[in-house]
Amino acid sequence: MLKLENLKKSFGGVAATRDVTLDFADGSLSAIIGPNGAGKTTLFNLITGRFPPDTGRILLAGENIAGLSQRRIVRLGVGRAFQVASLFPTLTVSEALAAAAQAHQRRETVLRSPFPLATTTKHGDEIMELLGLTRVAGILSRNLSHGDQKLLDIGLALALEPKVLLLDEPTAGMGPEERWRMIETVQRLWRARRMTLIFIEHDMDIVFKVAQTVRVLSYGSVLAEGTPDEVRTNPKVIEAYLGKSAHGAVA
Amino acid sequence: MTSTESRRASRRQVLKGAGALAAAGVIGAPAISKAQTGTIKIGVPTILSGRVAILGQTSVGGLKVVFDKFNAAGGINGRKIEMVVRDSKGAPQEAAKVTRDLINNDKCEIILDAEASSAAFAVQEVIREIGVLCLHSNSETSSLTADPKLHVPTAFRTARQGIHDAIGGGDYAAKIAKAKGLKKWATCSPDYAYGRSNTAEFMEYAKHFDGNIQVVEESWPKLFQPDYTEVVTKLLNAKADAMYSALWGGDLVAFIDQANLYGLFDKQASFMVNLGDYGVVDQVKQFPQGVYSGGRYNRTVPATKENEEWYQNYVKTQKHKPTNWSWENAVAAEFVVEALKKTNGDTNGKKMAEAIKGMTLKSQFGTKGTVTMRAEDNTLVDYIIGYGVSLSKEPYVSDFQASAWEPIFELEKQWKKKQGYIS
Amino acid sequence: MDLDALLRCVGTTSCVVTQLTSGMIIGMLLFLIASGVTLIFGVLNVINFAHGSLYMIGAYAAWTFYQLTGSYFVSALGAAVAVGMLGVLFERVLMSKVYGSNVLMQLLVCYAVVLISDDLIKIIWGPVPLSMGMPPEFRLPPIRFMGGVIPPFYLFMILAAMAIGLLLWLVIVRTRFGSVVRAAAINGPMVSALGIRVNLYYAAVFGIGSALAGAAGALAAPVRSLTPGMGFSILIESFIVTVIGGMGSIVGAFVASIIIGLTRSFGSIGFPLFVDGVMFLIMALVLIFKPSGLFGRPHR
Amino acid sequence: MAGRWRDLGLAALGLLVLLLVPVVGAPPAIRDFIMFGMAYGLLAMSLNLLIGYTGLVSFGHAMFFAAGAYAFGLAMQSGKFSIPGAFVLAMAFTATMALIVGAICVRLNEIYFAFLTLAFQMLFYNIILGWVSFTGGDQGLMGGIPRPKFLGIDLADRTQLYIFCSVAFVVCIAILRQVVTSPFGYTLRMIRDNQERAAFLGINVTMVKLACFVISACIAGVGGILLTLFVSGAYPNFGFWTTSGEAIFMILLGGSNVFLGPLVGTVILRLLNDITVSYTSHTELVLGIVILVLVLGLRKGPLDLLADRWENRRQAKAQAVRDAADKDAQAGRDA
Repeated sequence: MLKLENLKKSFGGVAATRDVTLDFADGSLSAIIGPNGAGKTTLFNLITGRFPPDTGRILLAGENIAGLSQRRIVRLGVGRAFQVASLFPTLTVSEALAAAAQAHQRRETVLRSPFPLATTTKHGDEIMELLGLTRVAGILSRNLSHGDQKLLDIGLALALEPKVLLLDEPTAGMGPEERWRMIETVQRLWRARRMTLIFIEHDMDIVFKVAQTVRVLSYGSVLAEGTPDEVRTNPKVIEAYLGKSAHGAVA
Repeated sequence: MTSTESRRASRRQVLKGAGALAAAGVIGAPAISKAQTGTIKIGVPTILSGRVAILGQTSVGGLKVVFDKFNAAGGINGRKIEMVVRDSKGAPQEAAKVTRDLINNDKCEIILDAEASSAAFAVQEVIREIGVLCLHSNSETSSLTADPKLHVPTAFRTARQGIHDAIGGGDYAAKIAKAKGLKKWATCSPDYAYGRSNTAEFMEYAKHFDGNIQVVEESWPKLFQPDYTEVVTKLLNAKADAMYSALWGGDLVAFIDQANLYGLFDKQASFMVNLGDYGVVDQVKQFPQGVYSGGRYNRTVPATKENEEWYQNYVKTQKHKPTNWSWENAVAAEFVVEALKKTNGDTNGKKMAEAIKGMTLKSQFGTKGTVTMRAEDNTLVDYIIGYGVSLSKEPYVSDFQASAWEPIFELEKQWKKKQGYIS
Repeated sequence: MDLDALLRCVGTTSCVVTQLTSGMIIGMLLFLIASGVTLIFGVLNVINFAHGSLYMIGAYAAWTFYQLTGSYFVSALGAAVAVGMLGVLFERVLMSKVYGSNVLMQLLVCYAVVLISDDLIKIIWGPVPLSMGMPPEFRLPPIRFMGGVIPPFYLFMILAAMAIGLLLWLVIVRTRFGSVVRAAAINGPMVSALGIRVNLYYAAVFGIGSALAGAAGALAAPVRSLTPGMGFSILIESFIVTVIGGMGSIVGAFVASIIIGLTRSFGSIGFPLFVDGVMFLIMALVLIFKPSGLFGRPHR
Repeated sequence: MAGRWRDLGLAALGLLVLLLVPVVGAPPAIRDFIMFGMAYGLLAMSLNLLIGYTGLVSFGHAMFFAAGAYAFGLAMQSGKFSIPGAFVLAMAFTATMALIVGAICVRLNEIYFAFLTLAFQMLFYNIILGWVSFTGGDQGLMGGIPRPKFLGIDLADRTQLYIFCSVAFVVCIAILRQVVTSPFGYTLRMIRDNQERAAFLGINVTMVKLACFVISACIAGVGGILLTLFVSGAYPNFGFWTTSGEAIFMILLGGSNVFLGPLVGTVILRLLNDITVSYTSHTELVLGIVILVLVLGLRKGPLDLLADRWENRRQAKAQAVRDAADKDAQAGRDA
């Protein structure tokens, strides 16, 4: 579904992504891990077109999307949620989802009918149901709890009915119990929507339990990839993490 | 706890206060006007704030002196005059609104429009519609009364008119130019309608009277420009024999101060139509030599006992020196008073206009001791204009030469024909 | 349009020297005002729309001190100090109350201050334009230099403005005060977390910025007429300078002031009717192609 | 849908109230106050579409106010157009100008957008001042705006003019209401709240901003036309930066987060103005102090304060719903 070929990107002479080649199969659930500064978020930024790669190709269902505008890439079916939830603070949950859905349906400039359109409401309601956000439908985004904000952020991306969904640390800043609830939700929506889902995660327990495949980035290049078991036993990975703060992480 | 309590309380008070104010604005005003029936209300839209607040202040002073005297003498049929002065801040749309409010809400029966140029045009449109008597006492722009398309039967002008100044000034300038051989002229006037038309007309008539005059440089600083250095140096580079300037008020003071630094006035003769005013001429600290100024208001022009008395009385009652605007408004007020006498206190616009049209008034500001409201175009004539040599101390002007009106009338007629105002 | 005249001027040294200095005079006074605006914006992230009023008060204060003392230097210094203190007061009593709120609320407070100060000036000093007159020590014939003409007072004005600008720059770049201020500009809460009382620094910066406006007013007083509302016309020009130079950059304000000064002085010869238009055009072009200004860092 | 009918009903009611003013014999001064307020109200309301709904702080909105006024006034003075014709022409001119200016400005963010709009406004102002032969320079369009009858309507009659202005005003307000309650209106809110995220949802932020800019400019242009009809002239200071400033103050004095907030602000500022000029010659001092008291006392527009209170109550309810749901879920997990 999503193929990265020889991606390179540097900022002011500092290479952030060095020759990354990865393949994400259609309908797969993969995790990207790596120490801080490994270039995980940069990789997401490249895929979503926030900035173009210096060289290399990004193939979405066989079509090269490298260098296209962020908006085009979104329209082609790449959705994204952010490490720090990126929301619309003054919109309620249901408003935000309906607004996102109407953008997906290319109805964002409709002037004649009142908001929300019936079709988008239905779409938004489904997402709220799926993510367990129905209970907070009327709450303003800025008043949501941290966990609900992260869920809404994912919800906004889901409203685009993406073929590929990128989640940047969906469990960041959560307590242990909340993390598991979050990741269950992610798994549920992955099953429900049958899409290619890629997430960045620090919690190894979660990664190894949930992901079908795991890619390890370090200093901007791919250190290892494979099933959780393969990666767990990969000496290079252990070394990379031991060099950092392995004790808690790879326990 | 207490702090939030008190804040809430104060908030409530503020809201309540605002509400009361609003109510007073809408309901209170007519109530007040009803309580004061019996007086003849005269509305005065003018400028009381910002850079030209002095215009409003000295205009109102000129009106007050006359109306106070009128009221002290018992008014007419027991009715006294009450002025309602409103600040339009010089914005034309505000002037129109204020004028309408003065008439409709404050029940003013007469409008004394002490606005500057463009706002006067806006007031003119209100008068066209409502038809009360209006005297424009400050707008010098010729077209206001000269252009028949703008004519309004009940509107008059008691201000000097640009074209009159230009012809009189051109004549005077040509005489000096011939005597001193001033051939190359430069101009420095504010870049807006008054400055442009005034300057063009002045130079046109200077050339008319002395064919040797030619304009070698023009400069157009913006109105209220704080710094004139680039204009001064440009004039310096022009190396002209003489200069004409229609700058006025604070702008003129700043220009002279700054030009002095470059010794501009040592190099050329200067003609400044608006230098003669108190508030300008007495503010210039380093006084240039060889400067000719137009007559605005001066206590020695005319050098009569009446004028000196008028000046003394004005300063005593108004606590500031009179300006050109003061006499223009004083004349306007005199016309109103005389017309009221003629109509026996009837303020009807048509009747008042009939009375004022062509009226000749005994006035110290007239060349022959009278001024006349010319019937053909509702504008003031026979008032004293002219030029003199500026001085740095009292009386600030010497050798004042009043312009003769016959040549002005003649050339004014030609000018009107050229503009297509008359056939 | 009279580009021939401009070419002729550029061809003669006398004209070039005269216009260059005239551009510098306009530019340097503008710089004093704009540097205050840019300093306050850079550190406090507040656009002080009342800066023109501080300039006006500086000029009036200098006028009064001059009437009282008869010494121009004492009055100029007095005006700068007085306006500086007024600025601190303004910041503490009014502006600091609206730091957290909407930028437009700050604008409204400034607008109120502009209105109030204009009217107070009218009440205290009257609506008649005042002129201080040239102090006797500067009543000298203009200096002739390479055929150009330079009034001694203007020479003093340029040098004084440059000296103040240099001093300001040194204070910001070289002193501990300056380094705290620069740090606060980048991250106020962080500096505050280090145990430094940022509020005091904010007040000080506002005071310095105001004192600069006051000094500009005092320098302008001998040559410009004092009227209520005189701060109005200078305000827009100082914003043009601030934007062109880059909001928050003192060096930028310096360069942009000279650009505007020269545009005025040479523009009055080459395109006299479109000088203002050209200034706004320059501002528009800078904003379109380099929104952060010639020397500015991108806005937070 | 219910909301829409309610809005239309309110609009009709508003119009009815406006039209009743002359019928019940209100003095002409009140009518004048309302007409003046409607012209400035449209300026402020349309500007709030940019400031309040889209987060675009424009310092140059008055240029479109002036554009509408001048285009309409010049068309009428040329004698070649009927009033509706001139109206359409003025709209077309304003829209074109907004399209060009907007295309350049909307790419910039925050303070830079504000200053660029200011620069364009001052350029436009300078053109009006400088092009004397066409615009009359600082004297404005003098000599009155002719008002030939059309469809039996005679705008030279003050009552008919009042009715015309009221209808135009209510239609414009209804259009604005339609815009902010439509899907497009919510797209504007998304851009205001978080334009990065909006772009990530596939929204063409630049185009949406531009469309909003043009719509709001046109409404401001209608305001300019109303003022031109009121004063029977157009003047350069319609397009001066102080007029833009005034519109911003109107928004702030009323409230930017409530639809009719700017209109309330307009009424407050106009009332303040009219009262201060009536009772004192120190208009600036009084106005300044009142503004300070309002800003430092309330910190927000009065309507915004009310709206906040209402919103807080609604939020408390919504949060109660959540807390109840969460409690149930927790109980379910525990069991």
